[in-house]
Amino acid sequence: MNPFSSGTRLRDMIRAIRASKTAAEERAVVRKECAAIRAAINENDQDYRHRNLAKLMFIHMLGYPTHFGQMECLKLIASPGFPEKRIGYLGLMLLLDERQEVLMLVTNSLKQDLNHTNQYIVGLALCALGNICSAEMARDLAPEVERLLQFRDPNIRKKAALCSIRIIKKVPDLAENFINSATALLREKHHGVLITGVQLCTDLCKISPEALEHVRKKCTDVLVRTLRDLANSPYSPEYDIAGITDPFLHIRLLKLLRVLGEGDADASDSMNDILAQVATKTESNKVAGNAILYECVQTIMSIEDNGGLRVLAINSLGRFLSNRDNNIRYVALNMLMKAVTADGQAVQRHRATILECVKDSDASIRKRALELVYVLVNETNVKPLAKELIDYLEVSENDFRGDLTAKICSIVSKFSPEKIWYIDQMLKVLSEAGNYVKDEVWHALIVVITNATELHGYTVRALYRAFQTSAEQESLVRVTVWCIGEYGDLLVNNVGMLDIEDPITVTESDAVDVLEIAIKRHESDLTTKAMALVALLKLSSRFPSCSERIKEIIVQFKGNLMLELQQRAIEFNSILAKHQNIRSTLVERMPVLDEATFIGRKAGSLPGAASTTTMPSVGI
Amino acid sequence: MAGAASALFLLDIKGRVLIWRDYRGDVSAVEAERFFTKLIEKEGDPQSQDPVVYDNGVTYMFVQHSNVYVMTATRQNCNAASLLFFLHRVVDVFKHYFEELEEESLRDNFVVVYELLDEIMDFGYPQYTEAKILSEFIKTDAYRMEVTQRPPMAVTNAVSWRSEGINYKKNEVFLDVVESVNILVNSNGQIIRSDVVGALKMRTYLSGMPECKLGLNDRVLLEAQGRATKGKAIDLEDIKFHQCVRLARFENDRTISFIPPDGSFDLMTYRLSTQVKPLIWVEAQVERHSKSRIEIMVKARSQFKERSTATNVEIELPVPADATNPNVRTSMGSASYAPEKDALIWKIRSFPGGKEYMLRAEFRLPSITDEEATPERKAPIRVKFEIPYFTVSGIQVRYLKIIEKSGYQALPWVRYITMAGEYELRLI
Amino acid sequence: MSRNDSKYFSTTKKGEIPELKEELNSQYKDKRKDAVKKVIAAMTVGKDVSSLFTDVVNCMQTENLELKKLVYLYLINYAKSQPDLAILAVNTFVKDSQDPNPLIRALAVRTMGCIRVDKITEYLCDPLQRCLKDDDPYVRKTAAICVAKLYDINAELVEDRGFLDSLKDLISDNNPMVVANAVAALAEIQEHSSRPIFEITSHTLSKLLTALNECTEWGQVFILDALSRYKAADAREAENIVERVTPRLQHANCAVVLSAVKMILQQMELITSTDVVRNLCKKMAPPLVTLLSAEPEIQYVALRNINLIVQRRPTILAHEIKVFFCKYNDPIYVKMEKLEIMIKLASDRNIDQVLLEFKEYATEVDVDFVRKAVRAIGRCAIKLERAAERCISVLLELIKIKVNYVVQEAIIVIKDIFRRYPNTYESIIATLCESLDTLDEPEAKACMIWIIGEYAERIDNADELLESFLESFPEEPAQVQLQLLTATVKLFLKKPTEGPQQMIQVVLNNATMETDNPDLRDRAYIYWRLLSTDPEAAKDVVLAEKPVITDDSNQLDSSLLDELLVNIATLSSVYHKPPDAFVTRAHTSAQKAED
Amino acid sequence: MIHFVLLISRQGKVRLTKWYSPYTQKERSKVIRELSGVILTRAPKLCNFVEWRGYKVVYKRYASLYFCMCIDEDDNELEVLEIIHHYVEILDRYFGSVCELDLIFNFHKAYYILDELLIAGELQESSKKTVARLIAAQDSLVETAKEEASSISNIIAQATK
Repeated sequence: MNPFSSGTRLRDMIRAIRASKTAAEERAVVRKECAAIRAAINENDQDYRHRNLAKLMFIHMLGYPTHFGQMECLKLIASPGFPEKRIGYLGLMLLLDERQEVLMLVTNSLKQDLNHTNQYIVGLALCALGNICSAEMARDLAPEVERLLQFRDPNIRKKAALCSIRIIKKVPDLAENFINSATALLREKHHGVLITGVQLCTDLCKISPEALEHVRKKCTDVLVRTLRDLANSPYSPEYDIAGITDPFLHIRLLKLLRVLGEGDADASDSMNDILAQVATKTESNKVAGNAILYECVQTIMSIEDNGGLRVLAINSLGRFLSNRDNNIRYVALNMLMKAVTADGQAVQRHRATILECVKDSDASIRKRALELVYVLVNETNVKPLAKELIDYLEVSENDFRGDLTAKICSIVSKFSPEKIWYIDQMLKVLSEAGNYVKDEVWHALIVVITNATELHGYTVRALYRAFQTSAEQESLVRVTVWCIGEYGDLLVNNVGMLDIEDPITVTESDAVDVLEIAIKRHESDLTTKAMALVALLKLSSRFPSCSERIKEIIVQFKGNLMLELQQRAIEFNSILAKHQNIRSTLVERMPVLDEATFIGRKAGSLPGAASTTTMPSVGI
Repeated sequence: MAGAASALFLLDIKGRVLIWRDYRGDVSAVEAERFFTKLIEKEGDPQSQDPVVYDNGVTYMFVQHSNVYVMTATRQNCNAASLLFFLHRVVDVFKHYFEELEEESLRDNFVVVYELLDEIMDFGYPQYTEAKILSEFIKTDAYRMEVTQRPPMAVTNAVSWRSEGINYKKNEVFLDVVESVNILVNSNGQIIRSDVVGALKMRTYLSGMPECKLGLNDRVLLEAQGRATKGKAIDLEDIKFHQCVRLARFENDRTISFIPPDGSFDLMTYRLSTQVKPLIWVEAQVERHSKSRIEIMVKARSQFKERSTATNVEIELPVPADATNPNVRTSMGSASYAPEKDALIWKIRSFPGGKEYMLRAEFRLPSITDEEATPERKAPIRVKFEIPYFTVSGIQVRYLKIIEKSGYQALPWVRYITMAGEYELRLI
Repeated sequence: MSRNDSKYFSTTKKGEIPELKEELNSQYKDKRKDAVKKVIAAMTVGKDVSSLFTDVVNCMQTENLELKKLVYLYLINYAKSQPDLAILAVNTFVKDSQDPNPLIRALAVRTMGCIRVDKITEYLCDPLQRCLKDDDPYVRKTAAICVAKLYDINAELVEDRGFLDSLKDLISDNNPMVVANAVAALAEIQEHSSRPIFEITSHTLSKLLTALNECTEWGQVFILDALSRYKAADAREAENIVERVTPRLQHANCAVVLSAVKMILQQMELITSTDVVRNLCKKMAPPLVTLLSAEPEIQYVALRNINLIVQRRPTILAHEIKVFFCKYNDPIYVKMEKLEIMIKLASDRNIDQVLLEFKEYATEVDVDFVRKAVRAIGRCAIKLERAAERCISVLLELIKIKVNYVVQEAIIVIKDIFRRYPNTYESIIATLCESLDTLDEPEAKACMIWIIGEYAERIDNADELLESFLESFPEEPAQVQLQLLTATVKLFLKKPTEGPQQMIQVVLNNATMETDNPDLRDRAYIYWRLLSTDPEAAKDVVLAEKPVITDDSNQLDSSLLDELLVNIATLSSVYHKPPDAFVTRAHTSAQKAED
Repeated sequence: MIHFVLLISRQGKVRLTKWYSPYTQKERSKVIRELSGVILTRAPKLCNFVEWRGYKVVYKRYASLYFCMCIDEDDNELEVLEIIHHYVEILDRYFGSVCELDLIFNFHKAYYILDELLIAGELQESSKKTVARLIAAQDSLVETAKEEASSISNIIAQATK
């Protein structure tokens, strides 16, 4: 006799789980329950199968394993009655997904149910298929679904339409088979069928150029007419939301029109009037209305150009942006992003407002706004914009700093009017948020520095100063270390002073101090330390007076456990000890990586440099 | 090295602040809550997280009890041991006050909670955590403030754990000597760790301010007194005393003298790391007959003298989490499936020394395996038991003298018992 | 969202604040008390009830202690946002600080110290002065801490009004709790001041040692922590101090034990007699071991500290390695720390048992733990020459199971083993090469590449193996690129044939022209120049002999260790970082002065 | 397309999950953990959208419950807010002034309703009435079956008395 067969009711189990105070308590309740269910399954208990599956669904929702109950879904689906099938299909959709092998076993039952005389059973099967079918099942059952697109009951037709979307997404080859029956749905009156039909056509057009062509030719007019009728329809309680009849249908129609209008002047032309009407007449004080406007603006911006309509659209975005509702502002920023390519000038007008949004208390809005500012920056406005953003960096939240620094650096490097400004801005960013800066950024900075010959002295001195106050910013330390190694001689002699600079007194040994601090600091990471070793080697040649001291530092790393540090220390030590004669050759100024060609090559516009190299080849 | 807590938080299971006390104004509840909820969310299981975490200038330390986290935050270099231990004491204080420390009891008693937070810590320094004395001047009753409250002498006394003026009609002391055997056996059957942790648990019902003196068969003491120690004396390795015991006095002449708190407390604990023969030995053999059927055979043997008997023996045998319908036969006792522990539990009410019992179990596994399941942890066999009237160490209470100025006679009662502590045998 | 969504799923209450306001001003005592309770309840769940400030303060003058406490609590919370109104409370505070009931006197001064509003602070001085000399020790101990509070708000005021002297007087107080709190307050003030304020003389030392025997467990911790800064004059004094402190090792409070350990370790530095030192080590071992039966959180702190202690005094726990073996139910953070200590305590004597344990752990399910166990085996190999072979054979066994992360972890330690015992275990390279294409972690990849370069002359197809990495060179992380660069150079120097020559050309090109990583470019150019100026020198430089690495991977540098040992039991010892690396607010009032 | 629907209580308890795109069990719990961390901590007046792993999550709070839907980046966020509300109104009508407990103890019904509203992550029906009618029809099918079963068992019980 199984001690667990007395199973509790679903309700009682849920109560017991809810009564648990801690995760451990809950786990214990669930495990006991699962053991009882396993026992029941093992005994092939039919009376409680239904209830046990319901329990497993609840348990599954809480994140516990329920694999042992998967076969129960199949058994319930295979039973004749509606109640069993209903819970069985629900279980199937919750406990399994398309990747499980077990799912294949259900194909036959599905096929039978798709042909069932009870339309609700057909509905269950369509729903399950639409939600979790795999490519294989899609292939097997596509003919059934296609046939159901013409089923007598509209509620089955709409389910079949959405089910078809899943099928063509899983197996795009099948798209063609659906074109005719899908476009037929566009002439229906039933909203459910219409909505799903429009959606199906939209997805078909995205997947198959053939479908796109077909729908564009045959259906554009119908769709425009449907939208017009809808927009002008009298109040209809069944579909009314805030005074608008079926905004969902509105939106889907607008979306499909967008797909059809894109890249086709005729089609675009034929929808101009109705778009203008929707854009001007739609009530904008409720979510539903704004959702339609938002969709409409998107369509206007995407279809072939019609000057008048675009002005209209951007103006309504301006209104969106000044709205007090954060949702609307968010959406406006989103749309402006798309409008930038169409009409950058118009968007620039809202720059100040957008910049304010970067500092918003809402992280979602900040992120959108930052993206937008990023695309709005150009040569003329880069200085004030960069300043605003860098000032904001100081007070920004840590979570946001990664994004913010990346964008600032990118803007600054892309549009900097002069190199010194670029270097100054970068040093500010590195000193303030050097730990958030990605490798590409400081790499690129060094490339710029090396290319700016007249600023080498200025830069290395500025870095030396910054290091004194912000030595905890890793990437600042690295750039400093590298520049001191390369330009240490310019640092100690105040070479190449600019008018704006104050002279500083730095001795050779002060410069070596920086490297020693960097290499011995507990927080320095491997890269920084490895870079410091190279910089030390360079300085031992540039500052003969410190050569001995440097050698002592390097020696300490000969037994280092880190491969890279040990290898460098061994090599450099050998150079210093036995090959003084070649030392200066080895560390003379490093060849500059030409900015323009490198960036070009990275972007793929120039061929590799292998053949154009000016370096000596290895002569052996 | 000075350093104190900035604030003390009581958080719910999701890391949200239930009640908090700000001691220094430099860590906000919002900050702490945001950090901690993130931590819980990231780790999934905060119990795997180091109990000391640094974030953005602030160190957080926390312990969990039931559905509550008790957490401190600090910006200084605090005494971490002290604060973490303090958090456990805070849990004890709340438990004393509310029976159970849980979210609901904190919510229901928030006024008392605030009062306690004000008293047990000041400016982030732990102050006073004797629950019993605290409850003399911070009360939960509805009518509590009818009489003006004053701080009990004990709060600032050298004897901070006992109030004056306690009175009992019958003066009694109960002393339980409890030894727990900890053992770890590896999968080769080798004993890799074994020690005994003993505790002298007292319950005192004594009037006034009694002076107590306890005598044990402590080898160091007996040798110092020049007594014959043969066979009877024992070496206690690491002794820890309740704060009531005069440590300096013990250091001097090994005398255990103290004024006890009222009620129950642990007078002392000690440890013995001499290798002990496992009192109950368990061997298990696991056989997989097919993908879906598993058989285990277990032998349990008692390795102590026949005149003793282990009671309430419980042997926990790990089984896979999705096992179905264990079918069990035992030569003694009964076994049941405990899915909440993923184990089969074999209970033997009475297990005399020198006996051997057997268990054989068979169970099924589901035909569909959990594809994503992480491999299961290899749980060890665990054993629980109690052996009354017996100690592994051979410790004996030679006397317990109680002297009070009123001169009453008090009766001491002593019991001995050995039980399993962390008793683990790893499976192959 | 203009639609009223709140109608779904909800039950709302409205007008709470006005209702409370009314109740607070009720003529009935009980009603007022209930109202204040409701206010505090609202405050607790995070509602803003600051607008009720005046109404709540009006309830402050009461005989009812509970009500008083609630009002005080409210004040602590909101005084800062309503500094002008907070002044209303001052009179009552001052009055309460002279109440016949010591509980109320202490409460008043304690609360005033918590209200960080300048105006209130001014009024705090007189009551505080009085309370420091109060007859009741409960009031004095509260006042002692209050001086530290005041110092935190306004340091100047404390110095000007002579509170420091009053505080120092309390060190000689006849009540141990007062002494302990005074010590805590002084220690904190000292921390924030550059002037010597709290210097422990031999006189104070003996006072404190006496108080140590009598104060509460927390007080003992304050005193021990303060005393651990004391530098004994000579070995004799140090021994005396230690003798007075050792009984604390028997205390049930583990913080007392750890602080005592800290003190003893400090004094031991001065003690010259090896017998005494040995004896002390023997005494400290059992209490340290016992800490491992405490709650897991405490164990964690203990383990982090033991890690430091055994670095300085390896003998203390030399025979106790078994207590660090992991138990099934140990939380993962405890297991990880235990592993560290097992490595430190592993010796020729116990290594076989330790290896069995590591092997057991290496087949557990927690990935991080398994990795650490694998690494631990390697580290033992490096540490114990005589056991190296056994360790390596265990590693090889584990590699054969072919769990990807185990293999990668093993490769990472094996490269260290090679550097520790050159020319001994290279025969296993072939086995390692088998798993070459399963490596997906940069560190493991880099190590494997290093092995190939380093032993190129013994690996027949070294060039093929390296070549397989070259294609993806631009996409590799810097760590791997750098190792590829060096390995290719080594290969070329060892086998200067056509294949390697082409490879080196490709690598050098990639590492100079196709990357903007300045470090990689520097490395490549130096090699390039070296190879083209003086190939013989190149051999001498790149293939220069390496010193055998030693096992200091686990050791902190000794100056850091010294600093951490002074900080035993504190966060610094848990983080293994000096305090200034994480303490973020050392000088509030000093900072304020600067601003 | 809607990739998944989540219902999370303010206490972080999951009340309903529906996945229209494949996620492993592990990913699912990670998603839930991550999102409840983000969404539950957002202040009340902020916008109802969060960007997350290249998707957008639209959420709306109804008393103690957060309804969340994860959509593609270029989907209409405002419309999804309407869909959420649409679902809530249908639930409210079905349960008659719906509360969290209804959704806990009758979680399967909440799923049935959702299945009449969405398939394959797309909207199926814009009429609340139609949804209600379809659910009612299916519920009554179940009721009838139950009655039949109980009358049969009654008959059997009678017969075997």
